[in-house]
Amino acid sequence: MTWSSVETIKENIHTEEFWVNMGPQHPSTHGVLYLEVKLSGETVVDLITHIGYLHRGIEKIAENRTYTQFIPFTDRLDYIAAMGNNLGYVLAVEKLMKMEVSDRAKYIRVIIAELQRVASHLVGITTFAQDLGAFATPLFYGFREREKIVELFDDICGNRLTYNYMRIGGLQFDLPKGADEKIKNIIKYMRPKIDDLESLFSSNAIFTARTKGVGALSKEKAVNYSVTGPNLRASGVKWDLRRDEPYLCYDKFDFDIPTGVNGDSWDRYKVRIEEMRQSLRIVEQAIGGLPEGDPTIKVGRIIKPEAGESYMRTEAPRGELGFYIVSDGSAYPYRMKIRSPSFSNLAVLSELAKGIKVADVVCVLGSLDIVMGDIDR
Amino acid sequence: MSADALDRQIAIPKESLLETARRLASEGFDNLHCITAVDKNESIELIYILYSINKHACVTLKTQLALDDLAIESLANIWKSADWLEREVYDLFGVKFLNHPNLKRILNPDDWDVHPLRKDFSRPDLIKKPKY
Amino acid sequence: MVSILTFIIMIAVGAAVLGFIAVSAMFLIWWERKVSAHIQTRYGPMRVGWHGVLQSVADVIKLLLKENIVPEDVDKPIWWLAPFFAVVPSVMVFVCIPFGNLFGIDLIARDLNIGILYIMALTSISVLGIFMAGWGSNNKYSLLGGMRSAAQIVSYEVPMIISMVTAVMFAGTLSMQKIVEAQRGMWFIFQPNMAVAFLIFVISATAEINRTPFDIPEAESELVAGFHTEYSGMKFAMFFLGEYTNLFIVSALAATLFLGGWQGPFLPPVLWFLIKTYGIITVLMWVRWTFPRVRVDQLMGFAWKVLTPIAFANLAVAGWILLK
Amino acid sequence: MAVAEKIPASGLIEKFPGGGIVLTTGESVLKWGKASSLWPLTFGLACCAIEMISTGAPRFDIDRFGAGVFRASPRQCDVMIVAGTICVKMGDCMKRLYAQMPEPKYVIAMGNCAVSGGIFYHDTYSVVKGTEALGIPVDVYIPGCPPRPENLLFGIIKLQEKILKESALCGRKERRVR
Repeated sequence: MTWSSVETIKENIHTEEFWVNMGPQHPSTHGVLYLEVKLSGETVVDLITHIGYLHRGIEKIAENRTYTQFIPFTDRLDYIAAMGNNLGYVLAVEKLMKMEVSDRAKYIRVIIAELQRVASHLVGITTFAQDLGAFATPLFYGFREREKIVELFDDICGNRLTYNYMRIGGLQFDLPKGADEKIKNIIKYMRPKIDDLESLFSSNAIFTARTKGVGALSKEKAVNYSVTGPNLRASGVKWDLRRDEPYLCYDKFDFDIPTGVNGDSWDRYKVRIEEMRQSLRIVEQAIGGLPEGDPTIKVGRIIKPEAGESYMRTEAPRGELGFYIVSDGSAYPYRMKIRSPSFSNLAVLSELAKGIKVADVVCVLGSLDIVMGDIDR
Repeated sequence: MSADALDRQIAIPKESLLETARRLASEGFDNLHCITAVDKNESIELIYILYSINKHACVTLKTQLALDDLAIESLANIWKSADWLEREVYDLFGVKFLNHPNLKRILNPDDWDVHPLRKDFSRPDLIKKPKY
Repeated sequence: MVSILTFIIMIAVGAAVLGFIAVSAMFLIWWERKVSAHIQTRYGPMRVGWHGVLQSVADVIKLLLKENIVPEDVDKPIWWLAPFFAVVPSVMVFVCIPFGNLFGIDLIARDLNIGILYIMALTSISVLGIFMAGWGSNNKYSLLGGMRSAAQIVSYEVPMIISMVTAVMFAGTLSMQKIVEAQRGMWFIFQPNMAVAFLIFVISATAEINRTPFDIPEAESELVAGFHTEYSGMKFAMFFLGEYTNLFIVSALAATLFLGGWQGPFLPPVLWFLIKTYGIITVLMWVRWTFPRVRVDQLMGFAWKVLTPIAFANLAVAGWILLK
Repeated sequence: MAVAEKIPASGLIEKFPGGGIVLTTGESVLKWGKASSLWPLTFGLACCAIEMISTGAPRFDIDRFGAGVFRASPRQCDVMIVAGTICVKMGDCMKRLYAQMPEPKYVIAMGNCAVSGGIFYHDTYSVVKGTEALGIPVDVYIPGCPPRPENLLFGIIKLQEKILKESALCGRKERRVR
């Protein structure tokens, strides 16, 4: 073949960008997310996010259930951190009823919510590593550690994943006998395991190379997109509702708020690791100062709050979870809006994805740590 | 600082929403936290919850839309988070947001023509609510 | 009479090689599942036979019974041929892999005097199978996988071959059997610059056979199943067979070129060869189940900017040592 | 262990002192192969998917039954574990995935949502009333919200029993027409 014929072939070859559909069934979309990715070779030119494949209409269901009946549905929003949703919902209803729960209930709620945060971050970090291609091993390590917490919750309320534990006015049950000993053991067990996980990832050159500088989210953009939770803190905004708008008894505990610098995938991972440590610190303090008494105020099966509205946001493991409840004085909520953290966190993906490689899209998506049940509701 | 956004409510007519929003944004309200709507039978109420991370301040904007004129200016050009939140309100309530970059259904299938969170939406197999 | 005998021997050797490949691949799949399971603190297959040794048999039976789906818009000839292109070259490589000797018979199908050249030539062909699968499937994931694989294997061929050349220089021959014999006194790996060559060889061989951390052609979390996304049943099994045969081949090459092949004290040579080969395979599995995957640009950068220069420098040092 | 008696291989292998000898007919070998190697599709819809991963994780280890190879491509898997709520928007997608799987294929409906729509079916507008409502035939139902991992393991064992009872070479249509 002569050189000139090579030139003619070159002129006749067309390159074009093409669309690739990722999902709704795809191993790294964390459920049923559907991404349309426009690729130029390996580089992402455009990304369109389609959600709603798990839209169950929970807000509509809420209008047809009594306040107490709705608690199990909150479990199934963010199913990796069900206790966090339970807590957000009952706090919103309690705020609507202007009700204050007992100190013991507050402490137990804090303990449970923080343990749930540890469990949730374990899943978040290890699925992230799975998305980076470390097939199954980190994921299974994370699930092995998480199993301890799940087991404790199983003891406390009788289910492994969907707990239905918080009640309006308190809790379903008090902690069972020996639970505080178990919680202390979990703290003792978990600390070295978190160090283990961190050394598995942080000292790995490939992991570092894959995450550092990938999907950097600036401070301003994060706030503008209403990104919350660890993702916001990774961008360097020191904002944590547990500190800035304390609910329950978080103001009594001493803990740090880890923040990142660049807001890249590495920072998002690092913040989660550090948050697990801080959560264990909170649990340790709370279990030490656990007051005695009856945790639950009896409110009756049917609750009829006065007509009015309340908006309560809590720091769920994935960010700020808000419940906006409008009551018309009947036994059913008139309207309930769930402002879910993952929804806003995912919206930023199409912004972050432009110009990076397709493998990095998976990396950024994993580091945002989304749960489809939370997004689609 | 104020703990509850609903304690500071501003009711505004829908024409002045964009102007108010611009002013609030310039005053440091950098975070449009939540947009939602409530079907009040005769009108649809839109609720915007805004926060300022730097100043620890919050404010709620409320505006009423008549059922025969469900259209309002979009805030997606000021706060990016409004993009998806407005699409959700459009999907579930049918409120049209003018000048929205991409006003399509977000949660429900594209070919639906109902807005399920409206009070007049009904489905035959709903369970009858017991009266308490 | 002689020719008939030769013919019978040819058939017997062929059957032995094919049998060994099948058994070895099946054993390796089971072994991989057990190794990964124990790394992940679980048991892995336990229910069929002792510790699930028959698991791969069950898998093969199942894959044989599976429907063979031919998607409508595939490029049929290419699509049908691709699995064979992935398997046949790796089977042919077995011709000159020295297994040692048993009862005075050298266990090598044919000791070609250009053995290494032959192996290099054939291992490069298997990329063709992957690329054909990627192109023929008419699936975007497959296409991306095929593209990645072509780029990757062509790049990693360079450092791999250069590190093999280092061994050839020390042995002074291209014949596999003679390379093993050249290591009678001391295995090559105990010389510093050969140790470097060994590392380069193992790294680029991992890339060559598409295993984590270089498994970008079939990157599960990005490309679903990469180039074999559309293959089902037996054709998929053939890709599997090819993959594990390749795994055996590169480990056998590493053992032969650097670890003294079948040589070793006390134990029979065949056993030594298998111990070394399966040892390297186990290390590769360990790596696979520990590391994340590199990105495609990092992968190419690593091949051209790091591995290739080091391999060349190493080659120069080897030349200097030999001339000294 | 009670489970040990139900495993597919125990019917084939008769233990003799000093080793196992396989005594069997051709068909039961084929059936045994099918039953002992059920590769599930990596396909999690909702909450139950987390329990599905837990089942794969060290504590429960679904791989012991040969069902641990989660394949991401529907072309290479044998069983679809429908783990979670099926929404209207997802329905077509599910049917397509099922159609893409090669025969013989099996479906496990894991959790109440996949069985019958679960707690989400009533009072809402976007949930399908279970897997069968989509026209996808189900082999094993596992109720629970979500079912515990033990239940999923039990479901897998039940499916293996079912496969051992049917004809080795039968396709889907022969077994169940819907």
